[in-house]
Amino acid sequence: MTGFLETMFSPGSADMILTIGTIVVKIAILIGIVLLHVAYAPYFERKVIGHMQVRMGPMRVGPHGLLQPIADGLKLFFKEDIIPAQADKSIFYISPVICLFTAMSTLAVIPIFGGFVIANINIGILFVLAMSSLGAYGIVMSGWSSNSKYAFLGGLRSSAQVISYEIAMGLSLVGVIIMSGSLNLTDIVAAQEAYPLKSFIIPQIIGFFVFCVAAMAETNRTPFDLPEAESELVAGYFTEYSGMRFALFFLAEYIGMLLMCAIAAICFLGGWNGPFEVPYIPFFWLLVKVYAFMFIYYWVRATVPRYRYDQLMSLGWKLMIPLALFNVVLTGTIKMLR
Amino acid sequence: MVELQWYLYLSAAVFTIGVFGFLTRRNIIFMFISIELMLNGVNISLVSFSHYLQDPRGQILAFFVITVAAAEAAIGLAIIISVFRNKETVYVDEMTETKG
Amino acid sequence: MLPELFFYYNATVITVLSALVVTRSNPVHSIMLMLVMFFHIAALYLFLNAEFLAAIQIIVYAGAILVLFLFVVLLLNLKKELVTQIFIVRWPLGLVAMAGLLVLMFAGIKSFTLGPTGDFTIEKIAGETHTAAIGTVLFTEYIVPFEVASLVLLIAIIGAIVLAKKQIKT
Amino acid sequence: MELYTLIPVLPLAAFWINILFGRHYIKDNAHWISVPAVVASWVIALITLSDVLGGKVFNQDIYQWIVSDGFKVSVGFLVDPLTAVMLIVVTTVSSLVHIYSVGYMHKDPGYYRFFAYLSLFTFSMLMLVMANNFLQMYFGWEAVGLCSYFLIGFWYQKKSASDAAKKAFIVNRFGDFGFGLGVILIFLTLGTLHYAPVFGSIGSVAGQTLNILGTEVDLITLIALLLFCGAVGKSAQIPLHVWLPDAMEGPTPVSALIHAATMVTAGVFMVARCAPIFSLSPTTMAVVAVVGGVTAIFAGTIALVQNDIKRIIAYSTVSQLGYMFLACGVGAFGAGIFHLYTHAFFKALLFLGAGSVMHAMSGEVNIQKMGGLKKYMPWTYWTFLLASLSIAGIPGFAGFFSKDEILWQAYAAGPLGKFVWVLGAITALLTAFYSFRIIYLAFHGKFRGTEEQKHHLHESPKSMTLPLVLLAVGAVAAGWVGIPPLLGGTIGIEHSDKFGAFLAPVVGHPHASVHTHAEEWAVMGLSVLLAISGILAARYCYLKNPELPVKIGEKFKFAYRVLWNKYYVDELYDCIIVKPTFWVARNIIVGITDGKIIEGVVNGVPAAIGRFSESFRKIQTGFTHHYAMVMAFGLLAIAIAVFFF
Repeated sequence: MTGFLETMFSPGSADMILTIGTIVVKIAILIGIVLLHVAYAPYFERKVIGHMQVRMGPMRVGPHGLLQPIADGLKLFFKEDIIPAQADKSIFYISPVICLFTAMSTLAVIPIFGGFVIANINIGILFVLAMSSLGAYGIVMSGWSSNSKYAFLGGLRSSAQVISYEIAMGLSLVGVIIMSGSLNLTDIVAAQEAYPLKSFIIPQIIGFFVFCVAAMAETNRTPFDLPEAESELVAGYFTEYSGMRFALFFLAEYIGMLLMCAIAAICFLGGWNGPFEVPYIPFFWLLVKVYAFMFIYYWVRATVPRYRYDQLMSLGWKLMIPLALFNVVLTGTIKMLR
Repeated sequence: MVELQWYLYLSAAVFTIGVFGFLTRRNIIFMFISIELMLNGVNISLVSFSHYLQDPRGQILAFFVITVAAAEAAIGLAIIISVFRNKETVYVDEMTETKG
Repeated sequence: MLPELFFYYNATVITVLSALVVTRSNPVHSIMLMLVMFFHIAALYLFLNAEFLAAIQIIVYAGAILVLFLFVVLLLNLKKELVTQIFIVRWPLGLVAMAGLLVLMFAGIKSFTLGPTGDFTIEKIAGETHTAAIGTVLFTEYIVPFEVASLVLLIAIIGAIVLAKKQIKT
Repeated sequence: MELYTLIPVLPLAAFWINILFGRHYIKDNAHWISVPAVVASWVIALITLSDVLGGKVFNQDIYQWIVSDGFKVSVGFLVDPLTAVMLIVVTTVSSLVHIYSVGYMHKDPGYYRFFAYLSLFTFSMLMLVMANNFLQMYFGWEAVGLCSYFLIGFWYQKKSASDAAKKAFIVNRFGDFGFGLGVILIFLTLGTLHYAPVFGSIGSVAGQTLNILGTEVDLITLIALLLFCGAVGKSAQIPLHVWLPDAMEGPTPVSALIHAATMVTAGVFMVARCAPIFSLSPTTMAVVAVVGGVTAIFAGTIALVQNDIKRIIAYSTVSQLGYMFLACGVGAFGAGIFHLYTHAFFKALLFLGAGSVMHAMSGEVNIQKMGGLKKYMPWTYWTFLLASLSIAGIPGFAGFFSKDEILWQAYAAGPLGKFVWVLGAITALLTAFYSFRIIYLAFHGKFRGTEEQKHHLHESPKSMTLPLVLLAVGAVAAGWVGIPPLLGGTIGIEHSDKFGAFLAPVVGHPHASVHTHAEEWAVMGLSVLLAISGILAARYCYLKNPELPVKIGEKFKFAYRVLWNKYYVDELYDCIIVKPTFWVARNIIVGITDGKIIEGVVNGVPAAIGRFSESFRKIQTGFTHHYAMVMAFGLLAIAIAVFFF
């Protein structure tokens, strides 16, 4: 980051404009790609779940329902923006933005392929963890500011869950950090090239398992979707939101999911490295891995029932965290002995 | 290049604002928040010293300050909760059990 | 020019926000303002070549300590806070103390001169990354304080659990 | 990290594991932790020995223990020939005792605790012998004392055991006090506690004197005497020998390990280690020799009439330790260590044999109630016999070589040497007599115990007899490394055997005056003659004419009574130390100091404070803000004061 700032601030630098320009272009490309993916991720989800339940999923709008996401987006745009009378307005306005902001800014450090990353900072993983820890604010604040007991309970539940599983997630990534000796995501991918399958999946299998579970819990997905359990809490922390603000939460959730998949692919599955090079599409393998991972998300959602709250907490604290700690000790020991 | 003095002025300002909050707020939660402000003020000066003296010790100390702040927050908030449970208040001027 | 601007922006925002933090009546607002302030402090740390500390500032301060505050505030669910008086009766006294301290500190800082510099240079940090550089110092020279700090945290955790636990009726 | 570090660390690890997890998890499997650890230490000790034999000397600090201005102490290890010998002795005996205890302590409720303490003791003893500075040695010295306390009082429900433990601890304290003062004095004199610089520069303070209460005292003599104080306490020499016989209240393996083979010999080891200091003070050397000689004969005579099998062996230990000091006192440190080394084997064997006998006799210790055990426990008998032959000094056995070496060195060392030689020679006779008295009373003749005991007699389990056999090998063969030149042992240095030559770089070599071979033969012949006559006398008294000892006892009633009561030393101490102490405690400390002065102060001060605070506490308003304000303005005031004044 230091380098980045200094380049930006070095007075009279001719490269300055160029650097900033490149960055802006990169951001535009990334946001475009991500928004496209996010738009079609729910479609993908509905299709996958539909087929798993032996039905077709969305079919009406466009061929095979391909235009469904656009229709949904339009609907959300034109819906009325309702604000509860007793709500704490300023916080109510800002919380979906916090959610989206934390998710989006994390994208900045995700390398899509070698060299293509908006901010190639040395503390990439820490940045990811920092941002995901801030995500809890958006959730708990939206729940609180709605001034409704369903939303409030959902918010509290969710933030407790996110905070708990964040520890497990952080610890599961420590194994990767130890093995690669760097916090920089690009370096982590580079470090994996020396390992079998060009990934950490075999030496870090415990860490990967913990990360998968924690990632599902972090993004409030089934089987850990307690904060938005319809049967208990109506729709959880965003019960009172509608229209565009709801769309922001929706966006944040799917970007978060995409992020988790991307981090799993980068930290454990070898990033954009694959069995062979695909010409002209350097991010091909990353995309494959991300979508494979996302498919697992949907698969789990279609098949696994929801956890009870105490089960969720005890799973996190009594199984995942000790397991991740064990992995850290194991990895550290092996690293030291070698 | 920003002079070190400016960082120290900033640090002093944040610290004294924290002192003011600590001295004048009735709500015990705000008193704790003020303590966090004071600690942050100190941290700013530690890190800037570390940078300008090119010595890692300032940052190490800041690191420990953050650690202690975490411990302090955990204990302090637990105390708040247990006080609130017993006294149903968060206002320090209503907690005078230690009166001689 | 830009570095100065960057600093002045941050300094102004930090000062204003901290002043707002201690004067809000709603603790939730205060905490949210503090969150923003922590971001700016982290930015200052980045500017001071302490990227690891910046990350720690966000993860620990913003992500853990402040969330803890927020939780407690939400748990206590203060209704009275918004209507009761914010400051103690003799708050001008506090202002006097604050002003006195501020003047003294500024006066002290004005005559401050820098001592000899060490070997923790920007080149060195850039060479081995800040995390590695700090880690090397922390885990060699300061390993005992580090272990003590871990004990302090452990004790804090246990203490917090014991204090906040509901009494089990026997 | 050097391999040597593991030698003490392994038993320490075993201790921690056993003491932490023994109570609930390990329980009766404690030996699976301690035995392998100690055996591994033993293996490393063997490697160490071979390194040292190859000429390697290791002296290195591994950890800075205390750094305080000029005072620097580190934990470090010194491995030289002397340490190597001690390592072999300690780890060998400790391993065998650990194995023996598996059988002996079987079904004891404190099984894990016993092994934990044994391992801790082994660790402490190894720290003591491997130390490269005085403070670490002092640490080991105190730690072995502590373990000894734990283990003597192992059956703490028994009052006699806990009393004996306290006695051992308190008596040792007298000696350790002197030792501690000696260490302090060394530091004050030389400014360091590491062996190498201390021994290197101690010569430079020769002749310096210290003014104590108006008397000029030679500095080195004072240091050496203070150090020797510690040795007297730890090695149970006159006048601090009283604790050792009582220490037999502990389990027998403990007696074998701590109170025969290792801890009590720490004093001898220390004197040998400090040979460069002692050699500079002829006065101290004379004191050491005389104390050793007198203790040898004194304890030997007591052992003649005792009936408790373990106490006889305990007095025999005291006596043999006297021998070692005698050797050190005449300058033959090598001979002293040699005797320490052989003694460890045969004395541990004697104790373990006695333990085996007690095991068979359901805890009976009176040899008058034994008899004829030979046919019930052949292994015990034969190993016990070998040990007795060895201690008696029959040629070919280990004890012969070391004892002969000591007697010859004493004889060759001038007039004082001649005097202590006479003491030693008489002791040799006594030793042979009382050792075989046990053999004849316990193993020969008819069984004199109860029918129930007779029915119960059996040989001990394998885990107990195996160490006996192994130690018996040592009791016979251990001496062969030090065959004197006279009998064809290779000559390293003139007048020296292989063992002596091995140790010579550390402890030096006695300056024997020139003597003829004839004299040497005569000394050797006389000691052998005395040993054999002692055995024969015992045979005559206890096998042929069992009434004779009784008659002699009646005839010399006074002498018998004195010996039976151990020269009334315990009673004497009771009169001059214990009773007055109690009197002072009861009447002066409890009555006056405690009752009047302290209670007056303790009650008076709070009362005064209470009256004072009655008015003062009104400042405490209970408002946090008031305190905070006071703090803030105080800070302001201090800042202003610093800034403007």
